[in-house]
Amino acid sequence: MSLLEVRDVVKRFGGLVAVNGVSFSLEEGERVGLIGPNGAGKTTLFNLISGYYRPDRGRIIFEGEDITGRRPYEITALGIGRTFQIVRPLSNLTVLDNVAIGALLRHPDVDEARERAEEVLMMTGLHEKRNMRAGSLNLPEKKRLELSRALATEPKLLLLDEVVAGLNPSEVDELLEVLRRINEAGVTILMVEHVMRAVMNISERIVVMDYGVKIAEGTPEEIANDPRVIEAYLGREEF
Amino acid sequence: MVWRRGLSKSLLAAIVVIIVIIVAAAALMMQGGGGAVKEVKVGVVLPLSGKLAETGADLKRGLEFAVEEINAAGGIKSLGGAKIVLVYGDSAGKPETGAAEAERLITEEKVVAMLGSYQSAVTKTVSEVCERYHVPMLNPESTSPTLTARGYKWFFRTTPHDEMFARQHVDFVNWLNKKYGNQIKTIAIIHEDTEWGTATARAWQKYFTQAGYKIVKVVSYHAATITSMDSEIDTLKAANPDLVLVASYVQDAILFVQTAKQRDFNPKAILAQDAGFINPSYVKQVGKDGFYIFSREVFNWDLGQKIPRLREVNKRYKAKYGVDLNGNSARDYTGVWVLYYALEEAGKKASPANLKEFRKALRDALANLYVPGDKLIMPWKGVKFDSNGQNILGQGIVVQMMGDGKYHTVFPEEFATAPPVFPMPKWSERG
Amino acid sequence: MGALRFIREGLSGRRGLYFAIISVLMIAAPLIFWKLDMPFAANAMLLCLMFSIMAMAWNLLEGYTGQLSFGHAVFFGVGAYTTMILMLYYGITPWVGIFAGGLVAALVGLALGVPLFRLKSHWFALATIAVGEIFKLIFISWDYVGGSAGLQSPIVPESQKLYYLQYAGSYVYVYLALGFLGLELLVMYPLVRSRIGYYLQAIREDEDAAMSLGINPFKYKMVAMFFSALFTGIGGGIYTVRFRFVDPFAVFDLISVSVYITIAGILGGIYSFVGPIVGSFVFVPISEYVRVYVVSRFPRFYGLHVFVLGAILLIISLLAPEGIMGWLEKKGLLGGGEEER
Amino acid sequence: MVGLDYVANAVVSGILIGSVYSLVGMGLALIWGIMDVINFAQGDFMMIGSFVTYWAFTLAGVDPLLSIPLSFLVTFALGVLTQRVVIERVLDAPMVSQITATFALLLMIRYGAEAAFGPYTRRISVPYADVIFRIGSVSLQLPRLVAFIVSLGVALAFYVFLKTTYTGVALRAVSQNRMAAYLMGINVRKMYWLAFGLGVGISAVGGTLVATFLPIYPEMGGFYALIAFIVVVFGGFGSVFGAYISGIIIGVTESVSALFISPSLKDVVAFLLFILIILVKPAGLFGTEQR
Repeated sequence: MSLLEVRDVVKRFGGLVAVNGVSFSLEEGERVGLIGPNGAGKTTLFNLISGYYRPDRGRIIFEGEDITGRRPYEITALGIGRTFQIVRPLSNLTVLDNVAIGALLRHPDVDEARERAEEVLMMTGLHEKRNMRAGSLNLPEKKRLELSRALATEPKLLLLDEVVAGLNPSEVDELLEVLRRINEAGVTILMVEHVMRAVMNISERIVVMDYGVKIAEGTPEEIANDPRVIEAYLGREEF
Repeated sequence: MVWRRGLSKSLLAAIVVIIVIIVAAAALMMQGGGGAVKEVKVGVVLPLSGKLAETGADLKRGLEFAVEEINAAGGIKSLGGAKIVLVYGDSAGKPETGAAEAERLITEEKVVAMLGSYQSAVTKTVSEVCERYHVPMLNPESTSPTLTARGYKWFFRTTPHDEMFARQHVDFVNWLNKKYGNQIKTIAIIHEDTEWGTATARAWQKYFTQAGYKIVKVVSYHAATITSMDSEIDTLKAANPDLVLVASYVQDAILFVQTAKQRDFNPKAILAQDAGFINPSYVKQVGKDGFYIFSREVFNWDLGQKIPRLREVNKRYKAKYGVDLNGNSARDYTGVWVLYYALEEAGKKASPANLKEFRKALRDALANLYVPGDKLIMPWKGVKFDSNGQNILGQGIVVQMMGDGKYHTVFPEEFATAPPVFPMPKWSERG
Repeated sequence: MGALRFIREGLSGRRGLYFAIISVLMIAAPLIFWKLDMPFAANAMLLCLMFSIMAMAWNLLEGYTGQLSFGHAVFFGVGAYTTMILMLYYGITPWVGIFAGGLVAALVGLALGVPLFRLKSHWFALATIAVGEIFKLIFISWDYVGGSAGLQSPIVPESQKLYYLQYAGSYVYVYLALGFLGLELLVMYPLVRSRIGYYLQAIREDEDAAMSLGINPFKYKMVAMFFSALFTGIGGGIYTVRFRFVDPFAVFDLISVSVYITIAGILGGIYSFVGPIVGSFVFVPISEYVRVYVVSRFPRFYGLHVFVLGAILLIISLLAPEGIMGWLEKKGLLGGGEEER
Repeated sequence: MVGLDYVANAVVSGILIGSVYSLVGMGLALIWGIMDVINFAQGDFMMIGSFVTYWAFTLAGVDPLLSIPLSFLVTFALGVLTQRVVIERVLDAPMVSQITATFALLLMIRYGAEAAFGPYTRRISVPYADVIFRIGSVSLQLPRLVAFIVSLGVALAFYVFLKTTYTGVALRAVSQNRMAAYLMGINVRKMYWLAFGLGVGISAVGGTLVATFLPIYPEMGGFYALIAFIVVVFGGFGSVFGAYISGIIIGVTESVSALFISPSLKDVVAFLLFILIILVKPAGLFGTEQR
C-alpha cells in the first residue's frame, strides 16, 4: 500500500484549470521532488493534498484512507505536515512558541510540547533564536521556522513548498542535510522546489508538472534528459 | 517550592499592609460628629446632564423657587425655623447612576427625604434605594403607573399617572360625544415604544374598550431612529378611525403631524398625551398644522384665569427667571410645598438630629397628609395619598391648540377657558 | 492538576508578591469606604471590577483569538436579564442565577458564533454591532421580559436578604465582583497557559497557518466565545443584583457597554493577560471623575467625559497600540522581561 | 387591508429617504474601497455637515440647499486633516488599531459636538418645508424630493468624476493596486487625502439634505452610520455605485416592512438583512470578491 495516492485530481478556478487530472503515488520513506514552471499547479496540488482546496474531481488516499475533502487540520492530525511557499509565521509569538504550537498536536501538555519544540529547533538549527519574535526573523530563518513547525506536528508525510528558495548555497546544503536526516528518521518528503540543484540532489524520484498536467515522472537522471521537461522549461525561457 | 517561598513573603507583606490600613481607617473614624439642626437637607436626583439636561434645569428652577419662598417665609416653623436645603445628584438620565447618586445623598449627605427623578426608569431605582434605606421619597413628576403598584411604604407621588390620564381621556371623549352627538366610535392608537408610550397605549386600550369604543388599530414605532412616518400613517389611514390617540416625543410628534398632512389623513380628532405635543420646539415647528389637535396636559398657561394662586406665583416666577411656569416646573414647585407641609407635621413629633426617627415621622406625615386644592397651583382637587403613595386627588386637563397658535384649556369644564373645536377641519379645508 | 500548576507558576516570585499586595488592597478598600461612608468610591470600584471581569472576557476573543467584538452588550444584557427573570419569575436565588446568566449568555454566544465566525476581521466586527442592536430592539418589544419598561425586583424581607443578595450600597457587591474576578482569573489563567491558549493565539496570528498545525479554528473560536460570553454574562448578573433593575436601553447599549468594554481592553493592552484589568482601573475612574467633577458642575459640557475617552483612545491607537501594559513592558518597567502573555 | 396605493407610497417614500442613506453609504464605500479602512466616524462627519447647514441657516439665513458647497468643503477639509493626522498613521497597522482609531474619532466628534453645542435637537424650518405634491395617491414632500434629486445629481457627478477625469482615474488606480499606482507616478498619499476628504464630504452633503426635513442632534450619526454599513455591505464593499442602489433598496425595505411587519421592528429587518448578506454573499450584491 502506498503512503499517499493522488488519483486523477482536478481543480478549476473559474475558467482556469489549475490541476488537470494528476495522478501519482508516494511510498513510505521516499524523497520525491515536484517541479514545473511557474503556474504549473504545484502549489495548488499541495493545497489539494493538505485540504486547503477541495478537488472538483478525483481522490486523495492517505494510508489507505480516503481524505478527499477533509479539512486541513484533520489532515495534519492524520500525519501530513506542510510548509507555505509564502511564509506564514505566527509573527507576534516567539520562535519557540511557533514550534511548540505544532508540537501540541501530539503532546497536549505544554511543557512537553516545549521540550519537543526545543529538540526540533536543535535539529533545524534555529535553537539560538528560540526566544525571538517570529516576525523579526529574516527570510531564510522564516523558511526554517516553517519547516520546524511542520516537523513538530510529527508528520508521516511532509509537504515542503520551496523551503530552500532564497538561501545561499552553503545554507542550502545545510538544510538539505537536515532534510536527509528527517527522512532517515522515517518521514516521507514531497517537495516543490525551483532550485534545481537542490531537487536533483535530494530527490530519489521527481514528478514534473506543466499547465496543470503531469508531464513526466522518474529518477533525477531520467527527468534531466526528458525532452518534454526540457521543452516545458526552455520553451518559456525560465529555469 | 518557589511557590511556598514566594507566598510566605507575600503573606507577610500583605499582613503589614492590612494592619496599616486598619489603623489608618480607625484614626479617620475618630473624627466627625453631629451639629445642631439649623437646616434640613433634602436630596434631589435629576437629569442635570445628558439629553434631558434642559428639562432637568427647568425642574431645578421649580424646586428652588419653592424652597426660596418657604425659607423666606420663615422656614420650617415646627423646627424653629430651620431652612430647607436642597442637595443635588445628577442621574445623567441613567437608572444605575441615579441609584448610586441616591445612595451618596442618603449616606454621605444625610438627607431627610428625596425628591425626583423625572424619568420613570430612574425614579424606579432611586425609590428602591430610598425604600431600602427607609428614606421618604416624594416624586412630583414621573407618570409610569407601575411606580405606585410596587407596594412601597416610603414612596409618594403627587402627579397623576398615565392610567389616570387614560381614564380621563375616556371621560373627555364621552363628554365630546355627549356634546356633539356621538361622532366618535372607532379609535386608533399610535405610540412610541419606550415604557411611557407602551404603558399609555395599554391603558388606552383597556379603558376605551371598557367604555365601549372599538380599537381598530395600534401602531408602535421606535422613536430614536425614525426617519419617515409614511407607512405608519398609511396603516392608520387604512383603518379609518374617528379618533387617533398619540403618544409621541418631540421629533416623532412633528413627523406625525407633517406626514398626516402630507398623506391627507383626516380623523375627526387627534388626542395626544402631552410630551412631544406640548414641547415649545414642536409648537414652533408645526405652526398652523398643529391647530385643533387635542393634548392631555397637567398644566397650562391659561389656568391662571381660574386659579388665582397660580397667577401670583407665576408673576413672581417670571420676574425671577424670565420664563413662565410650565407643567414640569409647576409640578416640582408643588412637590416641594407638599413636602414642606409634611415636614411641618413631622417636626412636631421628631427632630432631624435623630435622622432615623425623623425620616419615619416624615413618612407618616406624608401618609396622613391632606392638602386642599386651594393651597395648590395645580388644577387638582388636592393632595391625599392612598396606601400605595399615589395622590388620588390629582387630575389632568385637556387642551386644544386654537387659531391663535396657543393651547387653550377645554376640559374639565371648571378649568376650561374655551369651547373645543370639533371635529377638526380637514387638511384640504384649511387656509 | 495542570491548571493548578499554571497558577502556581503564575504566582511565583515577584508576581506573587504584587498579586498578594493588590489582593489585600482590594479586599481592604470596600471596608474603608464603608467605614468612611464613601458609597460613591465603592460604586466606582464596583464598576472597575465589573469592567475588569468583562474586558478580560472580551479580550479572550480579541487579544487572544483576534476576533474584535463590538457586541458584548448582548452577553451582558442576556446575563442580566436571565438573573433577573430567574429571580423574579421563579424565585431562584441569584447565587445560582448569576451562574445561570453566564451560562445562558455563553449559549447565546455559541449560537451566534455559528454564523458569525464565518466572517473575517472587519465583517465580524460590523456584524457584532448589528447583533447588539437587534437584541436591543427585540427586548424592547418583547413583553415577557418587560419590554421597554424593563424589570425591577421587589424589596425582600430582611430574612431573605442573603438568598436574594439584596444589600444597600455597593460594598457587598464589590466583594461579590472580587470573587467573580478571582474565579475568572482561576479559569482564564490556566486556560490561556494551556494548549487552548496557544491555539487561540495561533488563530489570531494566521488562521491558515494554524490549520496546518492541526488546529480547528472554528472549534477553538467557539471555546473562546464560550468563556468570553460566560464571564460577560456573569458581569450582567452582578449588574442585576446590584441595581435590581434592568431595561433594554441600559444593558444593550452600544457605547456605554460594548464600546466601554472595548476601550478598557485596548487601553490596558490586548496582548497582556492582566491588561484589561489595568485598563478598567484606569478608564473607569477617569470617566467617572470627568463626569462627576466636570460634567456635573458644568452640565453644559455633557459629553465631555466621552470626548476625553475618545481622545485617550486615539492617543493610544496612534502612539501605543499595545496599550498601557504593552507600553510598560516595552519600556522595561515591568522588570525581568518576563513574557506576559 | 393594506391597499396597493399604500404600497406605492411606501415604495416612493423609501426611495426618497434611501437616496440620502445612499450618500452616506457612498462616502463610506469610497474610503473603504480605496484604503481598506472602515471609517466608523462616517455618520459623525455627516452630522458635521448637518450642523454646518444649521448654523449657516440660523446665523446667516443661508438656504440649506445653498449651503451644500459650504458643508462639503468644511467636511472635506476636516477629512483631509483627519487623513493626515490620524488615518495615515494607522494604514498599515493591525486591524484593531485602525478600528480603534476611527472609533476614537467617532467618540471625539460625536461627544465633542455634544459638549460644544449641547445634546439638544435642532430643526431648520425652511419656507418650503410643507409644500406637498400629489400624484394619484402618492404624495411627495418637497424637501424630500429635492434631497432625492440632489443626491442623484451628486452621485452622477461623482460617477463622471471617477470615469473621465485624470484624478478620478488615478483614484481608481490607487484602489486597485497601491504599488502599481505609485510606480506610475501617482502621488498615493495625496490620493488618500482626496479619498478621505471626498468620502466624508459626500456624506456631509447627505447631512445637509436630511437637515431640511429631519431633526439635527449630535448623536444623529450613530443611526446613519449603521445604515451606511448596511448599505456598503449590501452594495458590495468598495463599490460606490452599488452603494447608491443599495441605499435605495434599504430605504424601500424599511418603509415596506414597516407597512407589512411592524414599524418598531423595521430596523431589526434591516439589521437581519445585513447579517444575512455578509453571511451569504460577503462581496455584496454588486461587488466582486476580494480578500
